[in-house]
Amino acid sequence: MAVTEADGSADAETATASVVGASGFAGGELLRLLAGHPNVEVAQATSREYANKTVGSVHPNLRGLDLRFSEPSDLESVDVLFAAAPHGVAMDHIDAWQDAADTVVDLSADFRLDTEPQYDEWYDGHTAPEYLDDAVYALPEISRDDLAGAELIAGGGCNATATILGLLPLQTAGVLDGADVVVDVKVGSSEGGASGGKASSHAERSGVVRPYAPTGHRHEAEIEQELGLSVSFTAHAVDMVRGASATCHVFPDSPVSKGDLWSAYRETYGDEPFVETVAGGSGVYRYPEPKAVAGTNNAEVGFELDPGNERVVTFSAIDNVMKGSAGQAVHAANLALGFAETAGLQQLGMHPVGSP
Amino acid sequence: MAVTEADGSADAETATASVVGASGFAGGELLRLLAGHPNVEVAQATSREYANKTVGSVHPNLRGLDLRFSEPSDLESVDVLFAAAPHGVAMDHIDAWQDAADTVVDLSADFRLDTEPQYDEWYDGHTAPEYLDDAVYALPEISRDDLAGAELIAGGGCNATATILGLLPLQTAGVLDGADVVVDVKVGSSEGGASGGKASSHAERSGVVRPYAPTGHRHEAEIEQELGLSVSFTAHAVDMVRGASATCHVFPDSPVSKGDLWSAYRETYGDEPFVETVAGGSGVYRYPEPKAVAGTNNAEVGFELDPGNERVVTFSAIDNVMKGSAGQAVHAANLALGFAETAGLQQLGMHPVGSP
Amino acid sequence: MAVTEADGSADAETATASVVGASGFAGGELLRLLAGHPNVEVAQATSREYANKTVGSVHPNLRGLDLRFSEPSDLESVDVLFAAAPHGVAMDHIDAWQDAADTVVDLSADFRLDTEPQYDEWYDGHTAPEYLDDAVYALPEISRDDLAGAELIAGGGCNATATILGLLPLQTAGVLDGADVVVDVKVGSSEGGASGGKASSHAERSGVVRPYAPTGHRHEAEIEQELGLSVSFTAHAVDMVRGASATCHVFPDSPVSKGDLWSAYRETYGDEPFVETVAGGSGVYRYPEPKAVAGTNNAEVGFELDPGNERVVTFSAIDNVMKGSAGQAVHAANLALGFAETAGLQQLGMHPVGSP
Amino acid sequence: MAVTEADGSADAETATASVVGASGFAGGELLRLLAGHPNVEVAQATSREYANKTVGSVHPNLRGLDLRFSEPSDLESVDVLFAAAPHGVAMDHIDAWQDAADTVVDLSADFRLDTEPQYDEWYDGHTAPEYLDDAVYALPEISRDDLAGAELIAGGGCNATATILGLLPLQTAGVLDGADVVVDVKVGSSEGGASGGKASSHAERSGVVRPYAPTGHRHEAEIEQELGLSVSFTAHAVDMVRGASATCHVFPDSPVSKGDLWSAYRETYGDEPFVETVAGGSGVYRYPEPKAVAGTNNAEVGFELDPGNERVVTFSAIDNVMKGSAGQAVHAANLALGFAETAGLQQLGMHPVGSP
Amino acid sequence: MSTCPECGDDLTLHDDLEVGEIVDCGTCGTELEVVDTAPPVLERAPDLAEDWGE
Amino acid sequence: MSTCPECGDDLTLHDDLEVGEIVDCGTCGTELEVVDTAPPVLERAPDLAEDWGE
Ligand SMILES: NC(=O)c1ccc[n+]([C@@H]2O[C@H](COP(=O)([O-])OP(=O)(O)OC[C@H]3O[C@@H](n4cnc5c(N)ncnc54)[C@H](OP(=O)(O)O)[C@@H]3O)[C@@H](O)[C@H]2O)c1
Ligand SMILES: NC(=O)c1ccc[n+]([C@@H]2O[C@H](COP(=O)([O-])OP(=O)(O)OC[C@H]3O[C@@H](n4cnc5c(N)ncnc54)[C@H](OP(=O)(O)O)[C@@H]3O)[C@@H](O)[C@H]2O)c1
Ligand SMILES: NC(=O)c1ccc[n+]([C@@H]2O[C@H](COP(=O)([O-])OP(=O)(O)OC[C@H]3O[C@@H](n4cnc5c(N)ncnc54)[C@H](OP(=O)(O)O)[C@@H]3O)[C@@H](O)[C@H]2O)c1
Ligand SMILES: NC(=O)c1ccc[n+]([C@@H]2O[C@H](COP(=O)([O-])OP(=O)(O)OC[C@H]3O[C@@H](n4cnc5c(N)ncnc54)[C@H](OP(=O)(O)O)[C@@H]3O)[C@@H](O)[C@H]2O)c1
Ligand SMILES: [Zn+2]
Ligand SMILES: [Zn+2]
Repeated sequence: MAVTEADGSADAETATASVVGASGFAGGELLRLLAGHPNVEVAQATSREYANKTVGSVHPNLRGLDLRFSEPSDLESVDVLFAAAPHGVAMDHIDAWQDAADTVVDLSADFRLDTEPQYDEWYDGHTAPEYLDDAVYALPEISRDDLAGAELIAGGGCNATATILGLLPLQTAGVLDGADVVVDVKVGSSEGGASGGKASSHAERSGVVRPYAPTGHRHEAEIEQELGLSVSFTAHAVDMVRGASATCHVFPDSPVSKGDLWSAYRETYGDEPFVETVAGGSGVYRYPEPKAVAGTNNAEVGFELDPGNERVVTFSAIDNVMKGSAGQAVHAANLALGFAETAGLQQLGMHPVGSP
Repeated sequence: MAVTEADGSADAETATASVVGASGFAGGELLRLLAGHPNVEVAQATSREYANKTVGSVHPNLRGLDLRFSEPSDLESVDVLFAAAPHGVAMDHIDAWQDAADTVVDLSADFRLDTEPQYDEWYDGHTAPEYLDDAVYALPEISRDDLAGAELIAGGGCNATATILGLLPLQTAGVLDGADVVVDVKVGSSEGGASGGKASSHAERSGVVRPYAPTGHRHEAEIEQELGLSVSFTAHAVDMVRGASATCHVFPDSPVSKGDLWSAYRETYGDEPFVETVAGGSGVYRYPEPKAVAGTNNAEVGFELDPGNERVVTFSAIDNVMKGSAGQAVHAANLALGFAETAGLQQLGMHPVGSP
Repeated sequence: MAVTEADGSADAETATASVVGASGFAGGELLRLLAGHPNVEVAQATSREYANKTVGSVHPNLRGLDLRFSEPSDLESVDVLFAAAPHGVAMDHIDAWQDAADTVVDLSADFRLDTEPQYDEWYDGHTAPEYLDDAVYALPEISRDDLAGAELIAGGGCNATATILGLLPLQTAGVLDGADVVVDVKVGSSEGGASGGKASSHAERSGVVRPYAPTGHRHEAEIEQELGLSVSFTAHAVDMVRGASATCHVFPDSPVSKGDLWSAYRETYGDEPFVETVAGGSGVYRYPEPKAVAGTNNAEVGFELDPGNERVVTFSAIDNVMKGSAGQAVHAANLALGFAETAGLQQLGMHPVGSP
Repeated sequence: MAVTEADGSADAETATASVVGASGFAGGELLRLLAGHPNVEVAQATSREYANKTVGSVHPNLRGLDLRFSEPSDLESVDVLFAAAPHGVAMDHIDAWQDAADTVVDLSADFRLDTEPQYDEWYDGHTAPEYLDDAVYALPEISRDDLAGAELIAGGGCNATATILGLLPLQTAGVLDGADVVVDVKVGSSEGGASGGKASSHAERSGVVRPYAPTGHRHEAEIEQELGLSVSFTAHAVDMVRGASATCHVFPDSPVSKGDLWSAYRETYGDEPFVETVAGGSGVYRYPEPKAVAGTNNAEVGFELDPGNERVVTFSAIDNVMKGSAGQAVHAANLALGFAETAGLQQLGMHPVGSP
Repeated sequence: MSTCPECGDDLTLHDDLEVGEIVDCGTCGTELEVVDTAPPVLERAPDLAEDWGE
Repeated sequence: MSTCPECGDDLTLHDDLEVGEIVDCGTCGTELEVVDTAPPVLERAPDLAEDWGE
């Protein structure tokens, strides 16, 4: 593949891409994004269960695509391979995937952590630790410089992404040094993937505010790795399909002002194409809300000051299958392959919108 | 304005546009669509209540736009004016709007019906009946040929649009001649507009299956006008924000087969860019569903045969603020102004998605 | 068991009861009702999957009960056995159940139809047709007189119950003679039972208006049997957990007036403890709505006149696991055993309430 | 009024009651509870807007009641007056209410705090501070002993109630001494009352995770007063109508074990009729959830240990219009008037249930 | 009568208890494995959190 | 060109500004009251939080 121009214009040559795990939620979203991407052509979309069926039979929004699922064991050579299989699959197949594609973007947790001991501590070990060193964390707001030309990219966890984006300006500004941080997350049902089970049936899952990861969530590991501080993390399932919202209660060592906070967020995100600061203001939407970013690669971040309790509260909201997985992956791939950073990712959100 | 090419390519010159009623639901959606339209530049967005505020203060998805509301009394000259004010406003302002713009696309009911007596029967009369003759109904599937160069375009009602699209193939195929038709519609809360009221509060409106127009809905007039038959119409409010779904129970005079039905739908919609036939098949999404088209200008239509009751059931699903209003309006404007038909309207739906 | 008084007072002796299928949705609701029933003591609640676990481990609302599931193969002798297993189980076990209990109330479809040929036509035949003759349809508004002392009671289908209750006054008044009737039903996810599957996962099932039984629904058989007319039936899944709402579009042979309709409904339901006529009026709740009856054994029924189309529209709303199954079953059992008709069934609905 | 027996049996004499603010959400719930209360007869239900209309015209669940709204200025003499008017009304009318009734139970914030300076700090002062001394906080788990014979009872705030119930065992056990506490609350839309507004319209309020009180919520004052420690409080609106859920992140000075926690909760709530500890276990419902208690006066409380972060997380869930207001008020009145503590409050929750 | 190893509350068990059987505690809901029957000995059953979560 | 007193960002205002008018900052969304026009002086408008909340 030779991309002649870096601006994503129609003249740039086109990369071929495969999506492994394309019948899943993140995989389907990858297909949606790549279908509208000016520089990417999808060669294969794998599913074992639906092999040979049209992708539209699983993803009704993609009925217009002329594409059928193929077996993951039948991979063609492509420029970039996106993998959206459950945790553990990537580490077992990474050799084959690297053979098939110059660039692999894996959305699972398999290459997010830097070292094997972290996998021993937080997961059940690792079967291909030799790749950990070179894998780049996909979140461009943190790793933009490392992404150019990367060959193995590890998509961030959706809760970790929301948390990191909310706290990053404070970390950069030194506000987190010595701070205590509580992270209270609310997520939608698509985070659990397409497979289902009793707890995720409509009757049981509707209308919940359900503590599903009261303590000990694995995303703590990523957050600690990327921000350099440990956080007290709790996640709740709430009644939406798409969306992750992180409220971080931060107790800094020394007082900060609203002006400091605005500066910190402007500093960090002033030039970021996909992060918007929403903090106060007027109208109905005054702080970050997942439904305002549903279907988009945008993150909303914001904050409020609580001088009485010497607390800063940060809010962040993303669409877990976009900025929290498929969108982040495409964003990272754009940077890795030299395309325009926002190519294929310029969807606008909707207003009004219910519970997307 | 001189549009040199009809393909909507970047070379086509750009039309200037105003949106009256831009703080409302349909008006906001017009802004979203025009912001991504390759051939349109928005000059003004009016609101009396929010004049001088950013459009992002009302529509959180449009925070990225550098645009503030202006007063509707301060209209500049533009190529095309879209109006999304409540019923009755357009008939009072149409003279001024036609002065300000070569093409007016009105989303209200004010110019949908052909004759003054229809307004006397179904509404409270009309104050500018002289425009009725020339106004073109916006639904391209019905009026494509009349839209080129039209100066006054009347956007269809959302329930009428859903119903007409579901029945049109049967009408064209003669299946509706002498048929009895019951239309049972389910709609979301955005159909009521942004203004609110007790019945539309979250606590009262959540979870409803509420007969809100048991009989005598005004859209019966449009359906009768466009399809040439009267229907028994009932509308229910259900728990979604976007979406209108019409189930039509049709009792034809003589039997039809599934093959006849597939032919009729293929005939009518085979070349339509925004209508998809979904009728049976496999998987979770076998018939039209509003959530599958939310945020898009697509309509899904489908049918099933009930030989035992000598009945054909048709299903159709649209997003009421897209295909049911703003999307339809932009589609019609594209045709009127000679742009590519699908310009600005190629959003893909989402999967999974909750209750958009 | 000797019930000395028919008024359900605390002096009446207590009947022992078993619930087969107690880990399911209808079975759990039976346990809830019987827990508050003044004349019933639950002896056993069966589940194969959860045998020996507390009923509260499945039904969080019943954590206060000191009761564990037992195997359905271990039935003790009781006065009344309620069965809420899937279709087909009852016909295979009815001999054993009749041995174990004087009165059997089966909530499945196994004994609803009167004759074997109906099961051949609508289901896959019947293995215990000899019971069909004696089984009494549980809906007291139709079968009150036959229920006293009944030994086998067949709970009505929830969609059939909603439809029958909406149409019954018209049938009694002769309005249905020669009439054409379309029934358009909207139901919640609990109708599908606790077992789940991909289409009923939260992500896929949220926000739907999904035609799930476009034609040929088996409840047509019950409706025809109980009302003596065939109806054109279509059912949609909508985003609620509890609730079934039936809109019946009726085209009578000769005109009726609103007065006629009010008389018909008053005549039929004036003395019924669990049916309320709601037709027009003021405020937010003008016609039957499922959320207004959620958690109760009440049915709301109502109507509107459409003179232009010579149509009567009826609306009816029930909670499918109450009036549509468990509540109806307890109501029938009260009549069979000579208890006060409303014993255990006097729950009031909630206002406001979301999407129960 | 002479109540001859304290057990709430049918022999106890009946108290007459009025409900001021009966057209509101909390007022309607009071009517529902009192309608089923064995020892209370409702004399009056006030509404200025709906005076002379039936209570069923506003509250569809109460259509069966033969009761019409009266003007709040026309109060008769009763035994107990419940007031559910907005903040500020009670302090202006308390003299009149005390004249009309021996016992006044006010659900607003007007008499919750002990001293005038607290009202100066957290509210806009107080116009009847002379009553503050004698008013008893309604939450029986905290104030049971003071409630007997109380003449002025102040219902707790719903968020405060959820928070206090979650933390109380830790406070009693000394775990909160010197601890830092973050409270992250999620609430439903009925908390805002029946009046409505743009932010609470269905289209804007559906599907939200919206930080509505990021800092500085007034309930902090109540929590501090009742528990003796200040908390960092943040509240989010989520998509449900009924329900308040409080997650408290507690950092104790010295380590605690799971056994300590179980002991603390058993100690505090072992004999409480309306509090259940739910902490871990199996199945779908492992921690407190608001939907499991919707419509009931129950609170679920629970906890989890996070040794790595030296944190205890507590969860609590209530129905804001029941345990969080109307139910708590009736519970307190039962104690004040000498009725059985649970009289009128024995509703069981529902399973399954959607988003009540 | 046994005691729950998780919450310490009393636990009434059915008679024909078998080794390997799983019961839940009526107080804390924890799933307990029967590791001995005479007298009954109970242990916390292997955690199923992964099956349950998102 | 003015500066937002809340977030410090630049703010472009329309020409015919009047004292007492309320505008919002395009960056932080804060409602700002025009307290003087030549040159423009902006102050945070009185908070409407109470109208908005639950
Ligand atoms: N959902 C989110 O919000 C989110 C956010 C961040 C990251 N992620 C990560 O993205 C990945 C996918 O998540 P998801 O939610 O999309 O899950 P999902 O809906 O369950 O989809 C998983 C997909 O992987 C395929 N698959 C399973 N085992 C496979 C194997 N051994 N080899 C090849 N393909 C296999 C499945 O299809 P077949 O079985 O038909 O082959 C399916 O298409 C996970 O690693 C998850 O952690 C998800
Ligand atoms: N919502 C739908 O699904 C849908 C579908 C098909 C057609 N439509 C039609 O589209 C139109 C707008 O509907 P909507 O749902 O968007 O309503 P909406 O949310 O209530 O918006 C109405 C808009 O009109 C403005 N407006 C009101 N009176 C005006 C006047 N006299 N002059 C100028 N502007 C005025 C309002 O803003 P200010 O008051 O601030 O000026 C507001 O921006 C209606 O005619 C409706 O029938 C809507
Ligand atoms: N849900 C409704 O709205 C509704 C309305 C009207 C009528 N009904 C009828 O009520 C019945 C139950 O419906 P549901 O919705 O409650 O279903 P469900 O939630 O799936 O429950 C079915 C129950 O039956 C048990 N079961 C399954 N096979 C069995 C067998 N062979 N022997 C004994 N028990 C068995 C299951 O538990 P184990 O597998 O653990 O034993 C489970 O407790 C069905 O016949 C249905 O048609 C339901
Ligand atoms: N909703 C909750 O979850 C909750 C929880 C805890 C405590 N509370 C407290 O309970 C009270 C009521 O809350 P709500 O949610 O039920 O509010 P709501 O739905 O707005 O109802 C308020 C009621 O007060 C009446 N009212 C208003 N002004 C009055 C006046 N000056 N004199 C007499 N009546 C007046 C209103 O009826 P008319 O205007 O027709 O007279 C209406 O019936 C509030 O103080 C609230 O803080 C509520
Ligand atoms: Zn235990
Ligand atoms: Zn600013």
